Amino acid sequence: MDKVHISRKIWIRLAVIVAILLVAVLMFLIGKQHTILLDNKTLEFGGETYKAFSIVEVQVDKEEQLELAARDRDKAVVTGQRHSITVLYMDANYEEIEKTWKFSVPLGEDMLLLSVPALVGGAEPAIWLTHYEPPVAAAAPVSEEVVVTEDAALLGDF
Amino acid sequence: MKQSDAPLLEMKNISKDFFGNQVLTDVNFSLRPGEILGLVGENGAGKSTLMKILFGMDVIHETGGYGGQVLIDGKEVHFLTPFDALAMGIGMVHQEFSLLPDFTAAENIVLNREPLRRNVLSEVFGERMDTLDRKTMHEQAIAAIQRLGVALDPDMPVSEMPVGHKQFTEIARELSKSSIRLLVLDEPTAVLTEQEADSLLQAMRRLSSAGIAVIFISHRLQEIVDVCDTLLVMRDGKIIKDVSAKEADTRQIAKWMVGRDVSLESSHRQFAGDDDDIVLSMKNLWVDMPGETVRDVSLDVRRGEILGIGGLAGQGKLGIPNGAMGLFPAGGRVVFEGKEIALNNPRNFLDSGMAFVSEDRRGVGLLLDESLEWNITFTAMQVQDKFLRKFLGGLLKWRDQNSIEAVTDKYVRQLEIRCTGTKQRAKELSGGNQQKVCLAKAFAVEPKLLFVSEPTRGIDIGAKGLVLQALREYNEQAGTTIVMVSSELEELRSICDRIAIVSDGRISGILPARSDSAEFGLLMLGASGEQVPNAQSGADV
Amino acid sequence: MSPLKETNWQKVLHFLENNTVPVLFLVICAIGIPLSGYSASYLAQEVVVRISRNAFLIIALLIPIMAGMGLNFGMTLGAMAGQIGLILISDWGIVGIPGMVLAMIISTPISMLLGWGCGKLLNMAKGREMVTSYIIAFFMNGVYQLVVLYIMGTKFLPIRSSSLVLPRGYGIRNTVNLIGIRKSLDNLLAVKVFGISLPLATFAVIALLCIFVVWFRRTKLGQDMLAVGQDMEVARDAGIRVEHTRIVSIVISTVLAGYGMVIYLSNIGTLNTYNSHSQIGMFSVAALLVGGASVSKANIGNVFLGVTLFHLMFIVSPMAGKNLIGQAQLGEYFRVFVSYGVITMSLVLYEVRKRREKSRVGRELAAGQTAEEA
Amino acid sequence: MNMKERILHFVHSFGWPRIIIGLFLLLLFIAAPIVGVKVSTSLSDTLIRFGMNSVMVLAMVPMIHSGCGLNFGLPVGIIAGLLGGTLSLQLNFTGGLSFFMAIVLATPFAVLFGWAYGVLLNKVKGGEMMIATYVGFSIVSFMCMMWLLLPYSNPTMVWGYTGSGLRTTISTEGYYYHVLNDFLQIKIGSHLVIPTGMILFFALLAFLMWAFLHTKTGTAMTAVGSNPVFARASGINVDRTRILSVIMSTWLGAVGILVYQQSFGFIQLYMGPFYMAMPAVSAILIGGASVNKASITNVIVGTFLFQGIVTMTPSVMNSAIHTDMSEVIRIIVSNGMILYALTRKSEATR
Repeated sequence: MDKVHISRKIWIRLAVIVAILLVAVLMFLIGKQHTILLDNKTLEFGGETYKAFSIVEVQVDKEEQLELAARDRDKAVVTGQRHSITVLYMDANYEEIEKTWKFSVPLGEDMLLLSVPALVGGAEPAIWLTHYEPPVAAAAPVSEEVVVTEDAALLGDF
Repeated sequence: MKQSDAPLLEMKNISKDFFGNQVLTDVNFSLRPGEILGLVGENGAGKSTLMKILFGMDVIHETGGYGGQVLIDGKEVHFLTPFDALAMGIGMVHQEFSLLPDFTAAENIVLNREPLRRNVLSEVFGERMDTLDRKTMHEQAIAAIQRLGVALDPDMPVSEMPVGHKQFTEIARELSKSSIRLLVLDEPTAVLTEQEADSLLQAMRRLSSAGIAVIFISHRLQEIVDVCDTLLVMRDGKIIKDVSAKEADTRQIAKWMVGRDVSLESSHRQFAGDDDDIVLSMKNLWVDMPGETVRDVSLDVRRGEILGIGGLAGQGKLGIPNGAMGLFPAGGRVVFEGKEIALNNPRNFLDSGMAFVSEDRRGVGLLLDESLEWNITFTAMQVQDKFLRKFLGGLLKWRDQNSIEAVTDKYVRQLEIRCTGTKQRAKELSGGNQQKVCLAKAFAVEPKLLFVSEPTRGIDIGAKGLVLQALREYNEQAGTTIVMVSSELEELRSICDRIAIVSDGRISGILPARSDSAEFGLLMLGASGEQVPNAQSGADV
Repeated sequence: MSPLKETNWQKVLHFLENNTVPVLFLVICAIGIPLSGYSASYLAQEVVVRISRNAFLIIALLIPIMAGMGLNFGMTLGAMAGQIGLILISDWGIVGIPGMVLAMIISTPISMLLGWGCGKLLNMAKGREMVTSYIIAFFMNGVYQLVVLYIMGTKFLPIRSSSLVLPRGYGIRNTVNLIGIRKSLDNLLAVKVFGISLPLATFAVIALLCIFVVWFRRTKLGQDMLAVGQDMEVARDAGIRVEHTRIVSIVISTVLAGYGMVIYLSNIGTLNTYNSHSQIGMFSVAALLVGGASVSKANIGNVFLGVTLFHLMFIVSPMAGKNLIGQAQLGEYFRVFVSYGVITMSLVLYEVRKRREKSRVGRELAAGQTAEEA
Repeated sequence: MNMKERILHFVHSFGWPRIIIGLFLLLLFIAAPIVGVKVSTSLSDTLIRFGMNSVMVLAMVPMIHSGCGLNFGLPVGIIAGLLGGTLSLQLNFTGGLSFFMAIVLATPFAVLFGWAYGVLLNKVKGGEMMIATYVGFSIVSFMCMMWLLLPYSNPTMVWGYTGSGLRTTISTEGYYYHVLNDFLQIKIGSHLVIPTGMILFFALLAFLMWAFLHTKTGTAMTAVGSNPVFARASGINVDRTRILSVIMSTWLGAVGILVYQQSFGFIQLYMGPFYMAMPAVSAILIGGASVNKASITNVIVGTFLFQGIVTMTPSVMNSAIHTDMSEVIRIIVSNGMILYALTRKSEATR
């Protein structure tokens, strides 16, 4: 009897711990923030050429709509993995076309480059959604900041 | 069932010694279910040790166990902790309450045995997160209280209770342990009023009729005679009498308790100071000394005598010197050699030429971390500027190492203090030698009157002799008046001229040292002076 | 007529004696508020914000007091754990409520470990828990700096985000911007009443904690803590695991402090990596005491009264100082002084009361004597 | 160098944390030449810091002796010292005289504060240390206001633009800067400098303390610390003795900060004195003192070890691993030491 009880307790505790870990993972997934750079530049890839639009309106999820002229770049900050993108553009014969794509962001990435022309041009996701490394500001070497460790003895706000 | 043939509890030739000094020798007794056993004896007769053995208290194991057997239902048992004893249905109610003031009676009664209800969190974090089942708690408490048959409000916080109810709460707690079969009550009535005591006695009868055996330790002999079936008188760790309570009366019992064949009779010197030469007189002295409260003591001390102050523990005899010296809050008048001593300031006491050897050697008597030199000379140095070299016309008082060593040496030799040297730390000495150091400290002050409190407590026979000898000599040679407080009547009788007995914070009587021990016994047990022939009642000296 | 007056007067005195600190603060605020010239609505808004910000932290102090271990200055340890959690999530770029929850989850094991160690040490220093926990906080602050300033950002504990790491390549910057989780709990469910916005979500969390504390008192563990708090020896005789109980009380307090810190910083929005935590202990203790709690007794009421009064003083004093002597600085020093003064005062009052209790018996005896003589 | 044996010898009689600290310091001294730090320089740095801090560490002794525990309330004394120092500057005393006057002017404050502080501590027997800490904090933060308000006028001290309110740091240049350091200063080679005057000054105070402990009153004080009940039973006025000890501690604290300033070159006001008690407390503990026993030897050894570490760590660390962890190490060592003292069973009884 007692033994049974003990093991039962252990099971419950294990379950709880696992549950918490799951929650942690879940939080990581839904809370992870990504910056998507929306790019309206002509893109050459494997012979294919995706021509930049003269003007295009892009909306990621329910974020506010962004208008990109040719060679423009703007960014949308999203949290989570799965997202949708709606593009409103004019095709060759000046017809307004509105299209929506669904895509998911790889977890590891903080910043991605999304080429709208390539997307509309129907290229592989690997082409229109690529990893982006923000350029390290080599210019103006940052001055070392002095670390203030001793506490200000209540001289702060609370 | 089989309870009929085998007694509930039997203790067979129990013996126990603490590092060589025998406190219990060959104790035998047995107890039937529902029997009430009265256990009486002076302090240090071995009652408490016996109970400690019964409950398997740690002190017993730590000091090398005990001899003999403890049998329950005829089977031998070895309790390692009081909890084992509880498991066998033996409960004890101690003299000093172990209750939680802010908890109600009910909460105290079921303390750590609260009925619980499981809940979600307790599934995860374990039993301790169970919620208390207040309702059942309440019921259990009421059940226990009814079993005891006293009026006690289970919802009253202990802090607001009269002392009697606290006592009941304690007992109810033991009773609420379902399996309880044997209950030990250690001086439960000491703190109770008459009515409370009566209702407690009735409760005991009720318990015994319900088949619960009771061991009743008390100094109120009348109660013992009234309530007990059998009666056990202990003295010096032996059982002197094991009789049915019916054929005993208080006077006899008192004699059994204290009565010894007084061999030291011869060594009594014939000194009788007279009441015209009173060196110290106390009037309506009260002292707030925890556990030794003095309520109203008036006492005169004759010049040159050795006055003994006896009485049972907790009656207040220790309070007298401590209060007079000012170590504990005190009131009343103390007049020494005609001038009144302001109380509550040891300095006045010492300045007037009195000294005090405390019963609490390690706590009050010694600087455990300092050398013998310091211990012996400190008081004299501070009070009388002895052992100091003065510079700049006494502005700078420098410790005079030479004279300090000299006087320390003197006392080390005189009192045969066994030590590696005068630089040795006090805490490294044995109890006996520490006691001698305390005496030396007092002697160094060269007092006109010396209070000595429990000078032989917890020291071995040899040292006892020496200490008493030293006191006697000091009294005879230096003519110092000595007031000696001791719970060992025989010790007092061996060296004192007169002995005052304290009971319930008052002097119940003063007798010449050679009076019949039974008379002392009765005084100790609270009979006022009038009931005892040739005893002057303390109040009207 | 006159005796009645007398008793009323005594009542007043008695009340003042038992509530010295809160009353004193009421007076300070009463003087300070008009001097500062702040509008009622502004103050109300401020107080609401402060309550939502600090209440959780302060409630974390209640449980060790239950267990008779005094004011747990070791709550700083929990705060550190919470901050480590926050640093990590802001490095991983987890934002919003998920970020906060994750930070709390991360902080929990750290808090537990630290709390357990703290409890162990406090058991070795019975009778002087407070000063010990106070020193423990300092000691762990050193360890915290060792980790955050010298280990984080190295290969042992990689931190990728360059906005966190010091230019020198390792160690965390003085301030960490928590924009990702800033006010995310407060704004989850905020309503405006009379132009005062109430962060209901935060209040809900705090309310939950209050319920937990109240419920906790009804559990076996809670009962044991109360018992241990009153008399360790009696509790031990009754078979309660005194040491263990004490440790648990500290662990719970530390974990709660960790959560509290996450809430606190999410409201503020920036983390002062190297002194947010060390201030928190001090402020929370002060606030609790201002609420009329003592070293041995404290309840949820004290928490809220404390936060309100303490922060009223805190908000108005710089302005009051400015309008009074023309130096805001003075007001700031004043509030620092008051914070420490309050703690000192309550500690002293506590010790003095303890001693007065002891001398009671003597007075009774004396009374008895005089009665007899009369 | 024979210092090794000396340190080792000391450390061996002081229990494991001190052994660790001692060995650590030893390690630093060995490592110093290897990583290219001049031992002579760091040694004289250590000596100077020793001189600067030793008096404040000495200030711990009386209160420990009388059983008031570790004097976390050292800032009380420091404040008295600051008042003395600032007043002496205000009155434009210069050179050695300004230092002397600073001490003289600080004394009445030290006595007054010490007395009040002692009376308070007598009301809270048993809880001294915690309350001492907060008394220190309170008085420091209270004085913060005073520094702003008090009518100081010496232009070297007050804020230039407002002309009122003292600066946060005031230079002692031209007043008592280095009056002790330079007195009888000994230069060995180019790097090893011995601030004889400062060390002599400490020696003087240390001797006086030692002498005091051999007088009747001093004996009484020790007894009060060792067993207050015994002392009371021997007719000692325990409370008065404790107050005396607190006054002495406070005065030494005041003198201590002045010595510190004359070497450091600046008077640090406002939050400056806030945490000054900690290093002093841990120093004497490192020296082998306990919560209720302390000797002059403890002071000397402790200050030397503690300051040794504080000076050696940055230089050695910097040149060894190019990071300055000294601050962190200081915090951990000092507080760890206090923690160790507080949690020792033998002392938890008091």
